Amino acid sequence: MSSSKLYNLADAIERFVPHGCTVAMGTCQESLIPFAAGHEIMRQAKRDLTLVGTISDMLFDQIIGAGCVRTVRASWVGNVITGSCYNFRRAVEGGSLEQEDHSNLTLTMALRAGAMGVPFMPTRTALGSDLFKTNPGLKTIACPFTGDILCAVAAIAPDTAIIHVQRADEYGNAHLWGNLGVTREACLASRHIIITAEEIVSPDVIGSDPNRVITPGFKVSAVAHVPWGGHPSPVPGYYNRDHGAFLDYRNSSKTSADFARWRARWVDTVHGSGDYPALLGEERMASLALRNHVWSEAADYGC
Amino acid sequence: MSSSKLYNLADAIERFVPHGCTVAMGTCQESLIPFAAGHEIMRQAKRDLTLVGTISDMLFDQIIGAGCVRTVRASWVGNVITGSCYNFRRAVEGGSLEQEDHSNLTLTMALRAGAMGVPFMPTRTALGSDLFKTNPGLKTIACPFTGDILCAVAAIAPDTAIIHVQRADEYGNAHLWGNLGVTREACLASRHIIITAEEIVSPDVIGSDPNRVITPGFKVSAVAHVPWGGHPSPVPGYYNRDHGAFLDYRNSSKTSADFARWRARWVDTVHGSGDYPALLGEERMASLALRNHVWSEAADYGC
Amino acid sequence: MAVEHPSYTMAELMVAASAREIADGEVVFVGMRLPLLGFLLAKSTHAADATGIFELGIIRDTATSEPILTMGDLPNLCRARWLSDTADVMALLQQGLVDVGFIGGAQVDRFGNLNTSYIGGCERPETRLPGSGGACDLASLAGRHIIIMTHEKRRFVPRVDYLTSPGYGDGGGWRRRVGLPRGGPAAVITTLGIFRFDRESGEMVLSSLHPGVTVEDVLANTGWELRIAPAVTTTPSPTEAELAVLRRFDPQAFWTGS
Amino acid sequence: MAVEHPSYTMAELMVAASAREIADGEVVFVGMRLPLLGFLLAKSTHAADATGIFELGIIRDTATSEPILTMGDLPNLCRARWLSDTADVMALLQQGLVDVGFIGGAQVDRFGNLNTSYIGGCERPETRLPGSGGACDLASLAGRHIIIMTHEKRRFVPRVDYLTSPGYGDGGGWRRRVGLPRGGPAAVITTLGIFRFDRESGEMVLSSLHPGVTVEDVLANTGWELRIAPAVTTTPSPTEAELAVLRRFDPQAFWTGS
Repeated sequence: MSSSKLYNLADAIERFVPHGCTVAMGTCQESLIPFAAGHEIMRQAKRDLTLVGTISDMLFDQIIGAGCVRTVRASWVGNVITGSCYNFRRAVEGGSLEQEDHSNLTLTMALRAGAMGVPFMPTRTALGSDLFKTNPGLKTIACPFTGDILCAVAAIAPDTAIIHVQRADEYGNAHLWGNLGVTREACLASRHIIITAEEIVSPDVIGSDPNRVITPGFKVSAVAHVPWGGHPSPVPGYYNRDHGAFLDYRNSSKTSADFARWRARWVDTVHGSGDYPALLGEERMASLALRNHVWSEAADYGC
Repeated sequence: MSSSKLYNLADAIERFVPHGCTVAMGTCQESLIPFAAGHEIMRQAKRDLTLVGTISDMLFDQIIGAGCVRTVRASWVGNVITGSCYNFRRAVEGGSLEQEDHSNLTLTMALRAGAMGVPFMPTRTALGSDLFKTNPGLKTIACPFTGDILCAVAAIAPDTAIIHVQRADEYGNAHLWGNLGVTREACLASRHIIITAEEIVSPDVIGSDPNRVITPGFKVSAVAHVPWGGHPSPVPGYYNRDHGAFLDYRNSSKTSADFARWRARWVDTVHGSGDYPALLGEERMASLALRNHVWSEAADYGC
Repeated sequence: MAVEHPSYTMAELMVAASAREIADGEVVFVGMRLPLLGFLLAKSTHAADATGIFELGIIRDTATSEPILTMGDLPNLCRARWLSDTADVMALLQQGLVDVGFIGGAQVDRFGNLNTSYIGGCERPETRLPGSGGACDLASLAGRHIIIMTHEKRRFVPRVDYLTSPGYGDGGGWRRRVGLPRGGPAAVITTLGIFRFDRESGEMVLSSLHPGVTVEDVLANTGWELRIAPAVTTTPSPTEAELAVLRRFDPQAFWTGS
Repeated sequence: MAVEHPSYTMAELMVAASAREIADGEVVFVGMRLPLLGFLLAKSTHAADATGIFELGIIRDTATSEPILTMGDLPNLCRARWLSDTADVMALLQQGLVDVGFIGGAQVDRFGNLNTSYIGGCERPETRLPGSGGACDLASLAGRHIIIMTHEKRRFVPRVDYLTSPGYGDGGGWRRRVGLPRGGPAAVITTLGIFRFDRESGEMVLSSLHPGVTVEDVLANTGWELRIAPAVTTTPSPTEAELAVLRRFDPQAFWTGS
């Protein structure tokens, strides 16, 4: 825990998301999506990325639209409240995007295999489905004990996992709460972890509750302070989901020209960590604020 | 969540630990060991149990000494600060106890396979070891993707997991903090879960922090209020480890006659949930109390 | 083609029908979109003791305190019974502890197989759909599942272009043969009616017509020679009580607008 | 047989020697008993940036604020960096992220294989020992591991009665052949000396003698024809600074008494 891992977001992405690398994002699925980090990837025009995720809710579509992606290994790419996403459709239907089709369970187990350091995990899902046709990482096997037919899922070990959290210290120790999705597996499975955080706090705050720490700090490569870094997805304890932004995006990405206008406004105008909140504006931020607080009952870690 | 699952400990053990059943206990390993529940199993003279655990730290030895156990599926049976345990040695060396030898990782993965509803889990541990000779639930397999040699571990799905926690509501929702060991897997893998708790609290207390809940309440069969139910193991937030009790036990179990005297004093005199604290006495309880409190930083689950 | 009624929308009828598929005390794997509302409706009416499991890693057994559009909305996390990993809730599903799940579909076939991935096949797809999400897992592993979709001839096809979520495959015995441990579709709720499956053959059977819909309407919008139950019933309209609940949880009619 | 010194105990010498096996910045899988103390000593002296991983599901990178006898003692949980599942810390180990681990043994052989399960074989054991715990996992999966044990002829045997924790099996190439991904014993620290392993043959080699111990003492207490390094060194005595730390963390001399 000797040296600080604090980066500004641009430097963290520059250093730990090289062209061609495999990145896990959106690992909490519909909440705590690292939109700010994704937008920085777009600004830096990363090339040939492989994106890994379960339900990406809009973020993958944006990064694909920016031309950064060669391959998607995911179970669902779309917009949770409106359905299909247009950049993804255009890229696949135009033949420019490679895909590996997963279910939520197969992707979860692929990351868990990566996390556990084993080359595959057995499941009982997807048997008889066509996922086997569009995912070379699925094979049927027989259980060595029972003879049962199982679906073996090959490990995925991303180069980098990017997660958005509520609070982190500068050494990579972070508290995340809410539904966890595949975040624990993605962090353990990845060589690097970039954390974007609503707040940077002292190590004592994180150390007061070691069960809430999402992944071991020694595995974390970079921590960036990015308030509103999960907007428009919900961030427990900080802000509600901005449904309007998801509806807007559907309407603003129907054509490539629409999407270019959308990103010019929402991505390309952002340079420092204060720019995005300013772009959102006080009124919109206030409308997303929590109206009722429910504080967790304290736990005593004394001795 | 319609009906209360509150039981007194004797009724919970009577109902959910029938003769011959497979019970997982001591799943946090060295802390939060459900000693009170184990002692109730001894008082009820359960027969032909199979005990499942990683590092049982003294409890398994006691239940074995009471003649309740036919089979142990565990990675380590002893006393963490003194080493070998005598009832276990006597039973094995006398040929009256069946064993299945695990490592911590193979036992963890056996329970995880049970938890995940798959018949086995692959690992890279124990290859070349003699654990394969004394555990029919280990087999070498080749990875279907890489060809790597792996150690496949057969699933264990206990009939009942017994865990000790800090606080629970009457519907089976419980907060557990500290190191978790194999508790999450054991609870998910087991058909029944018995919870003994230092405190019974309102559902609102548990609901204030759903990330700290150890397992889904709908899977829990019984909740019993048992203050000091983990003694002499440490219970985070409640009391420190009583090293003296572990040293005493070593010296009080060297022969079967010694052990009979030990259990007459520490097990057979306990009838209701207040008896054990009374037996311990105020002074001893005070000596184990936390001297410094470290309270977890609050998390906001509002909306 | 769907027949609209003045007092309720087709979506309201479908959500009410889907809620009735949940028995009290059941463990429900709740999907995205319409099923979110179906679960809240069931919880608020006949199935107060149902438990909801959400693939994000959420279990709750109370209705949310306010309307939600996604399962990740903070009111769905607040006072949840358990917030955990996706792997944990998938564990419950894979073990067989989930009674029923709900799936939306883009294309369904005679044996209840679902496609939400590729229209026109996966080699050179005409249309790329979002993919499985948790649908394949539910269809593989829940005790039974309910499919909810729009009834159009291009969606009701003899054989799906791509099998995302298994139904009864090519008929009776297929699930067991491929290794699926249990389950299969129990019903398809469409904009025209409700369809169930023959236990032996695994084939879809018209079971109930929505008010105002005829058998001929259904046949004209189905791409194979559909079997018809001996006694086709009429789908009950949503009750006033059901509509009141739906309008409380979807006040903007985001999901249940016409 | 061990030679005792007036200013420190044999256990203190062994713990100090084990602590020196930890390099600064390393990730250490800390075992029960003596290794607990070795880690605290290393952290407090030359390896301030070492990270400790404990099989119960604990990671910490600071020494405890007070003495502990077990890794489950509350001071070891208080202000830990991570409290989690055993599966999580085993994941780090199995991935290859653990540099070094420590194991106690009851019986060791020429190739560093360890037995902590059955003396006299598993069919009709004379003595049942506690078993593997995490030892087999550490020996299988850590980058390297260090064995700490009492040096007696009945414990230093040509071939272990039962192979609980793999060393180099029957010699060079064995680990790769059986599928172990890495690792192997780097040292055995006994009551007589320190032993290392020949890289090619995997055979144990006398490397260092504790103060006052002779080669003959070692040979007389070893059950096979032991190889001896070309230049055998003398194990450094614990320093005053090391002893001060040890006595702070083990004030009752529970572990380090004579």
